Amino acid sequence: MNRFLAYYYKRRRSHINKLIYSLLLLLVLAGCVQVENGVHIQNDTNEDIGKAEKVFEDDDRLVSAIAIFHEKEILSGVTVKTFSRFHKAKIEKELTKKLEKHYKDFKVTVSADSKIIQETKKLMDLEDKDKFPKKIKELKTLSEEET
Amino acid sequence: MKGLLKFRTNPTIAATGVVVGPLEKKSPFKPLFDKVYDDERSGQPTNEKGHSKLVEDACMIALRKAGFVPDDADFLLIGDLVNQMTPSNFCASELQIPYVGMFSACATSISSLLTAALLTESGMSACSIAGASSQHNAVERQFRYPVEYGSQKPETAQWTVTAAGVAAVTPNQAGFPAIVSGTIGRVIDLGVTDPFNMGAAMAPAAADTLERHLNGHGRKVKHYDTIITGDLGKIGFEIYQKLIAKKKIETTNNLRDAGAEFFGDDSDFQAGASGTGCSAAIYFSDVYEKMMVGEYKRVLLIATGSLLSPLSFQQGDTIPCIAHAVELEMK
Amino acid sequence: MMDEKKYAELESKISPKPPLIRNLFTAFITGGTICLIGQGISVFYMTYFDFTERTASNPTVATLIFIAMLLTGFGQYRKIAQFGGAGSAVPITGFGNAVISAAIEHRSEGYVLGVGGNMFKLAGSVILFGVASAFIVALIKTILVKFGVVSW
Amino acid sequence: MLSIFVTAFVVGGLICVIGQLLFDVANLTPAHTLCILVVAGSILDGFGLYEPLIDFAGAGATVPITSFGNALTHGAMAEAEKHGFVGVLTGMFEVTSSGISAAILFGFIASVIFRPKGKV
Repeated sequence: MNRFLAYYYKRRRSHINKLIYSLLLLLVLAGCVQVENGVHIQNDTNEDIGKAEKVFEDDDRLVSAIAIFHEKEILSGVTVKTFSRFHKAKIEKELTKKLEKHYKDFKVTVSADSKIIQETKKLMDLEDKDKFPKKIKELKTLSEEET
Repeated sequence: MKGLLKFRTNPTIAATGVVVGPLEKKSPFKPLFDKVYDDERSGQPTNEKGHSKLVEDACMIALRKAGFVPDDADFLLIGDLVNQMTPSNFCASELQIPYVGMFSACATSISSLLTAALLTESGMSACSIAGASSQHNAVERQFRYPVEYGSQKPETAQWTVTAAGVAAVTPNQAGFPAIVSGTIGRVIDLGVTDPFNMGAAMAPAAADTLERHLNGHGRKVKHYDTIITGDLGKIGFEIYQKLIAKKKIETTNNLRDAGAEFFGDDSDFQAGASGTGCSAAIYFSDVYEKMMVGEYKRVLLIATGSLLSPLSFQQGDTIPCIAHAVELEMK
Repeated sequence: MMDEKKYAELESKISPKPPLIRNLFTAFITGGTICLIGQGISVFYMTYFDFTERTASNPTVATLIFIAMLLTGFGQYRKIAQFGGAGSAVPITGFGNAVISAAIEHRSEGYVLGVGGNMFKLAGSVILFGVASAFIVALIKTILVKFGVVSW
Repeated sequence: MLSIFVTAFVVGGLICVIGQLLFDVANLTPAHTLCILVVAGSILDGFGLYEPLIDFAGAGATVPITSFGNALTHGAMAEAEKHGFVGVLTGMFEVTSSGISAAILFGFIASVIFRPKGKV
């Protein structure tokens, strides 16, 4: 009986060890990657972007923020701190309100969704300015989509 | 006491046939099995048909070894665990031997052997085929979950084997193990409800039958070369030994359990093997061989069965259990 | 004859208890790994397709169930489950495994009565309780909103 | 970006630990455990707590079966918000879960191509 149990545990433990190593490796890898911090705003309008910069910088729940001012649209993607992700929806709403207060004529979209951030970054690198309105519209509908 | 059988004419087991599935190759008893299938359905399209083929093969092997053809056999007394015992029924339909389905769950190997001995003793049977079988996939899907369903089996769980074991019982012939006495078990239910701990449910039945057999026939444990239980498994076997000690039955180290030994120490099978075919396969291979070569002179076989259905345990009922015993002697 | 209570004592003394700490640990590792793979798949869908964090969960779940189908079909999911316990049963792959294993098993009774009739043999209760509780929770919330106790 | 992988692993793992506790300590069958978790997901969504968990843990919250209760409840509540009591009912017929459709589809495909194997 005891021999049987000992064998059982020995076999199981080797499985667990393998898993622990892969888990540790994963954590190390996760720690090595640098996060791009700070605020980047691309301004295609004559509006003063200082107020927007201040809104983003003052919010200590944010890790980074990017925004595009184009015609009458503000499209912004923000990365929030790990534990602030619980309040992602609230943060999005608050930031939208603050920006709308500062830029009354603009339609503001703030999203903490990584897809929106990624796409906004791509948009910033885009040379062809004519495509901007269409792309911004696409991203706005994407950010409003529910499951 | 009731339920005791004594055979004056000593019917003998003239031959046995044991056929198993592919996984049972892992068993240390593999060299003793007559036929091992590489396909878990024995080459048939469904599990149940494969099951049927398994029994049929075992019967044919036993008959051939005893020098008979199916037409010579008077009675076919076999059983299994599948609903209404269809695999045994289809086997009987193939063999065309007059047939009575036997059911004592995993104790069927012994209940059918005892019935065959009674028929032989009465002089109405020159050759009876008695045995039992089980097929893992067919039993598992009926009693537990689909075969591929992932559920964590506890250490107390037992693995239903794919095996069929049958014996050809004839009137007394010299040089073969003789059936000298037997004890029909009573249903014992001590309130175990866990279908993953069958060994614990069956252990009291085995201990009860052992006690009744020893008292009823005036035997001592040391009278036997071995007393081998059916499929209590590693945990059930431990409980059974404790129960015997509590009953103040003097034991030597001659206790064995077919379920606990079937797969050796392989932990993939948790507490060991179970199923109707488990006890039948070990009794009619290992034990029978050892008696034939004279290693064992007197043995007591106690097959245990848990008489539950998927419905009964889902409705929260306890697991009623039974154990039948048969004493074999090499004269 | 022994009574039931005494026997239960004896039985529980001898029957090994499930190794709780080990089981919890393996469940954590297995469940965590499945979710980690899920996250990887959802990042894939977000990067290469038009899915947001919110909408990526649908294709992710479908992909995981597809993987569960392969593992179940090749007889591997059972082994993962023996190791991981709830770690493999609780993720949606476990739900998939329950449906798929029943479907494979009952193929021998035909597609209509076998596969169709038994597919949700194990997983049906999850759907029942999911839908029923969704209805009740939504109803209670609607009542509470109507009475002004909470807002949406 | 990578922290979501860590939170997914930890949260997903912890939900499974709750499941394992229900298995081993409360002695429930897998089916009972899954039903309890689905109802728990549904109730959490009623309190508006499940969506933040998804924001926090990503797949760690959408992959466990609890998200199934959340998805159904969320759909029903979204309809109820628009149409009131009628919405609760109509919402029930609109909500679906990709989990169910995927399981049905792949279950059917599997039944065509695979056969059960009983090997350890």
